[in-house]
Amino acid sequence: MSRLSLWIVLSVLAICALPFVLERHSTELMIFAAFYAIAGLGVGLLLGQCGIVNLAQAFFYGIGAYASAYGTVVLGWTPALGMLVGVGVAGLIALAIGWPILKLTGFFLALATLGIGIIGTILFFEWDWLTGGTLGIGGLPPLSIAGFAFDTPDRFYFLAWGVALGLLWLAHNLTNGRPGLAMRAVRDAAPAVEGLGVDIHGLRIKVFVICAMLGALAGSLFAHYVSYVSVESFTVQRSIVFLLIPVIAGPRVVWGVVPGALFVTLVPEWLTGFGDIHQMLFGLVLVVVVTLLPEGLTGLPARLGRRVTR
Amino acid sequence: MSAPILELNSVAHAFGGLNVLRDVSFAVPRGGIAGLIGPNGSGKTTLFNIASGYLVPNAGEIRLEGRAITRDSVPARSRAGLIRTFQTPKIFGHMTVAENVAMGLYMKTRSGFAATMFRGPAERREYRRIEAEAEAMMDRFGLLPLSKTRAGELPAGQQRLVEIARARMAGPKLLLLDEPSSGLSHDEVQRLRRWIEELAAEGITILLVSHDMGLMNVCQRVHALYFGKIIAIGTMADIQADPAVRDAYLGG
Amino acid sequence: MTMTLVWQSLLAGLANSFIYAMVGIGIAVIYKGTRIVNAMQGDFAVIGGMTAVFALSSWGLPYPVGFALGILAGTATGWLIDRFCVRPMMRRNAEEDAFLLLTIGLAFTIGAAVLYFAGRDAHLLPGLGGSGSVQIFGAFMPVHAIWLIVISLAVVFGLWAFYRWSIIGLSMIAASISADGAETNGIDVSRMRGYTFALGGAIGALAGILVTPLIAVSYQMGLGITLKGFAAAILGGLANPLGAVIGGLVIGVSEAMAVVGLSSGYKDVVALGIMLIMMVLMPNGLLGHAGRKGG
Amino acid sequence: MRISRYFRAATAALALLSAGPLSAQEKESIRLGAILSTTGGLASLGLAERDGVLLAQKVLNARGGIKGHSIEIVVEDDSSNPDAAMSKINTLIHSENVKAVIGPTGIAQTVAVGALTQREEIPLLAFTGMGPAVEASRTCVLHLTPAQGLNARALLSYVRDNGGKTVGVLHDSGYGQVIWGVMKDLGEEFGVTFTAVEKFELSAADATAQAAKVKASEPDMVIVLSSNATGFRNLRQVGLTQPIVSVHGTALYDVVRAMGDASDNVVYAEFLIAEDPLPNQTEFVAEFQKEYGRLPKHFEAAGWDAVMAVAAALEKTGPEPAGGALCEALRGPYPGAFGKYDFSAPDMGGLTLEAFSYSLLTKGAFSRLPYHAK
Repeated sequence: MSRLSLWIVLSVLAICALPFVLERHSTELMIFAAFYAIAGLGVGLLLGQCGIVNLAQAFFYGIGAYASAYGTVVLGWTPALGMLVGVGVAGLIALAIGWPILKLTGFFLALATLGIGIIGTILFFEWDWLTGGTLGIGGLPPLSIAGFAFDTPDRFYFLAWGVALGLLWLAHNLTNGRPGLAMRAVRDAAPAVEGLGVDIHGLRIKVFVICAMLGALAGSLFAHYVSYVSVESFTVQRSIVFLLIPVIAGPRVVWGVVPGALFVTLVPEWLTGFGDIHQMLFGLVLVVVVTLLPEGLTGLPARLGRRVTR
Repeated sequence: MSAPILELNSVAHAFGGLNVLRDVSFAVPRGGIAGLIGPNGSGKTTLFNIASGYLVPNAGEIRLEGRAITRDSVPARSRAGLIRTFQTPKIFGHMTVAENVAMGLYMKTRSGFAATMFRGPAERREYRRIEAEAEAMMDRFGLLPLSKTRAGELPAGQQRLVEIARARMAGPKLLLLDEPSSGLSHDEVQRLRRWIEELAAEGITILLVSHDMGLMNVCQRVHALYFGKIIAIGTMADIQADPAVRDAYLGG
Repeated sequence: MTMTLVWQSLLAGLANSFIYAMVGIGIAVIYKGTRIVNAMQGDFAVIGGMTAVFALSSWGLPYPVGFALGILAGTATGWLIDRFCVRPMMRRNAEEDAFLLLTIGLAFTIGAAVLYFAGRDAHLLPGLGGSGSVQIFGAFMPVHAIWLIVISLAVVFGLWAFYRWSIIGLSMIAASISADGAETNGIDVSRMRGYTFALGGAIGALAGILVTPLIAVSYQMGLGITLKGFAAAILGGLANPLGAVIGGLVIGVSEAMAVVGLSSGYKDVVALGIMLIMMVLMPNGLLGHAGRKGG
Repeated sequence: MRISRYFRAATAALALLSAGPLSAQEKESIRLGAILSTTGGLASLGLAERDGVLLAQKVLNARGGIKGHSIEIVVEDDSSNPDAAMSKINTLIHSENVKAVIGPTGIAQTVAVGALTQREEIPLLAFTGMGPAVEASRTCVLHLTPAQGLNARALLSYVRDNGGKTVGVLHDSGYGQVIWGVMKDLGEEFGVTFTAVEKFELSAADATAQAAKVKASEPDMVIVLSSNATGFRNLRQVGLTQPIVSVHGTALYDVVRAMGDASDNVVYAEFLIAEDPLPNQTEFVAEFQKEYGRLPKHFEAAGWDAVMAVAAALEKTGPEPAGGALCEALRGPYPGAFGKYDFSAPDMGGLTLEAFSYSLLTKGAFSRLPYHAK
């Protein structure tokens, strides 16, 4: 067994054991971390495998959340149907948007996704017949699958982390298989990849769609958990947080989104202890990570190791 | 006789106001090794880029096995059997040598997103096949001891071998080699020469661009390009004796 | 819909155009000199505006001094960012997305820092030429807006001359086009990058000071104006300060027309939509010069 | 966490120093929680509320606390973000064991957090009006600012009684949109015609074109529904001379400052005119001015009222109220500095049109208008 898989097994065990030892509010934080891990995984696949900066993830997160909210509260759907519709709609929209904009690269693609994220937020505000605008939609039923309701934090914890770990395993397989190989190759030498018969644009669209679907799934879980959605949860700031998840942990490692998601949920929580200065401190931490740790936190042990052996 | 594997008809291209290619026409017959020589700036790389689809020419037509491919994308040409290498090797620096070589098999395999994510039995089988074939190919090019090394850490000469091994994995009908000997030691060039002959013997048509006259000797037919025009065609000996070529190289 | 209304909206759009243009110019200057897209350009404006406000209201300094201090603050911030963040990243050849993340992180930090240190209030500066409006064919325009337009145009002309004739300007361009080439010609590339960031910071701060009589400056306005600046800069081809003015005009005027002709809620959708469509269809901007890589 | 504990220890020590009677120090303090948006987009409201909350804590403890128990308020910042509010509420309920929670600042946070506090039967004293339908059943979530319908009526009532037949409306896409959603159906009832309704985005720094459209419709008066100064400035910049009528959300000193020259000829339907306070407000205004050296507005008053209302209820239940008892004790009339509340009303706030004071803004200064809403 490689060292990586040992780490993975240990982390999975730790995640399973946590709710039994944690305080209630820490369990709560861990549930949010799971949502972040799922949405961040999408962004991480785009960034780490394709080198694409996606600043529109909160838009897809919102689509999932609103589909669940509108579907279950207004239309009386079952939670599962709402979730399915949300993921499907997000995928279709990503396909329609991705087709033209994924022809761009680098900064321009990043700015294009930023523009889409902002348009998304505006539409969430404007279409208040659908989203409830600033008031939002409340009263979502707890998520239940085949009659089993995930209505306590502990149950939801296992659901959210079960889904997150399952998706991580799928993503892990993907990046280590044939498509993943091609995606990583694109980052190093795109012309050569084309020369080997790979349709790069098609590949990027597929990953973009997957990213959007993951965002929608996370949004839908989130909506059912807090039982309330409003525009404030789907702003560009949220997209930036989603982007930070893979960045902080090092985007090339799929499993990095777990420490990344923990970082963006726990660190701000700790920093609030410093009073009103906490947001500034969080910003500074980010700047330091980006400036000094190119491979993120997961690259840190290797970096330290290199320094010691040198 | 069947159609030539590659045909260029009246191809012309200009960057800004600069005419890089002016009415270039030649054909590469199926089988064997063809060469393209010319001084720096004569348009060799532009010609390669046009043939492999990285550049759409201003005018003219390109045919692969008799079929017009002028407007086809790079991947489409690759799938039709036209594979190339680059003047500065474009290897995948963050990936291992084994992964680099395995990438060559992309077109010959089919596991999609869903199959890969859920690790179906077919996908596993295919992945094992990819690994086995990559291993065989690395063995053949003497890269096996390096299989776990990150390709970006290799010296230039070995990067070039990785690129050629990868191209061979892609199963080309026509292989375009752009300056394959630059950065290689004398011994490595000799080995490269043997491999090129071996590949040709397997039935792969090769079009070779090189400055290395020693290496160009492997070519059965050489085209001399000078300021965007083909000025001579023949064996290497013919070319070297051709007065127009001598003028171009010595007098120009 | 009366003609006066259209004309009034047009004038309003014109004033906004130059606000967007000023931010866009800063983005273009930094991109031209470093090939980095700066997502915190709007925060330079916040720094400049806030410094000027505090210089005037809290420290009681005269207007010109406050003006100069604001620009100095922007310049210093730009230089510090290059010195402490960009330089170490350049040294290890960081990728494009890392620089984008850096500037996003800085924008976030500066916004939070302004809230912490300067407080939550939105502040105004007195306008140049007073706070009155002039009536032009039945429509109103603040006197200060006219000053804003004049100064923006002067900045564009100044930059054009600077890049064309001054040794430093030429060196800055050379350093960004080919670092190695510039290095062999004795140009200190990293110093030029420092100058570029300082210049970008100065222009950003100037934009902030000029905007503050029209729009109250507050800790959270950075991202919003950065985005409009982006849209303007991208329309202009990104590496072209003059283009940013034209881009700003397109965005500002089409926004105003969207309000008159369409629903006012979709103003930003229209502006960003134009940006997106332009990026996909005309990747080199309205002026068509190939000033960017990628895309 | 550690720092916040120090911070708390420090505030507790401060409270001890300022506490008068000895008995307050001997008994265990009563712990309350507060979730306020002191950073992020809503910071200007959240910081104002915090000033009121902390002042109330200090004053209460100086007066000897509740039955000899001092009050300790654990203030948490939700960064204007509902997710953060969710995790903070769990800290407060499960780790800090607070008896009641003051806040949140925003609607989204209130609805999200309310689901939890309602289940735990912990009173939530939110600085929002009643929001979406689910809130109607949350009897333990009290609202310290008026519901949007009431705001709309207060404005239209003024317009009607002061000769406004035609009205132009300029509103933002957040707070303003919500009020407009109610107001648009009330025009007929008040005999008011809306000649132009223009919206601008929450983050917009400029709405001149919208303002021009409103002006072009030549209304008798203009109603501005927004949370910032943008609309006011733009309306005056395009030469609008008619009176502007606006909601309490912009009747704040910082918003008025940001209006610059536009802070003139604006009428507010608001709650606290500290320059000329009502009898039930004088005590708060005096205490506030003594503590902070400036005048408060109604959000500070709401913060003060929230703490004082909880304190009053705790006087009834004692320091260890049984499950739900504190909610029960709170449910009833409470005369606040903000206005006369009745937390047993269907909207869990019970403010009426009578609670509104009308002020006129003249060159940046508020003065009381003799008008009373009917």
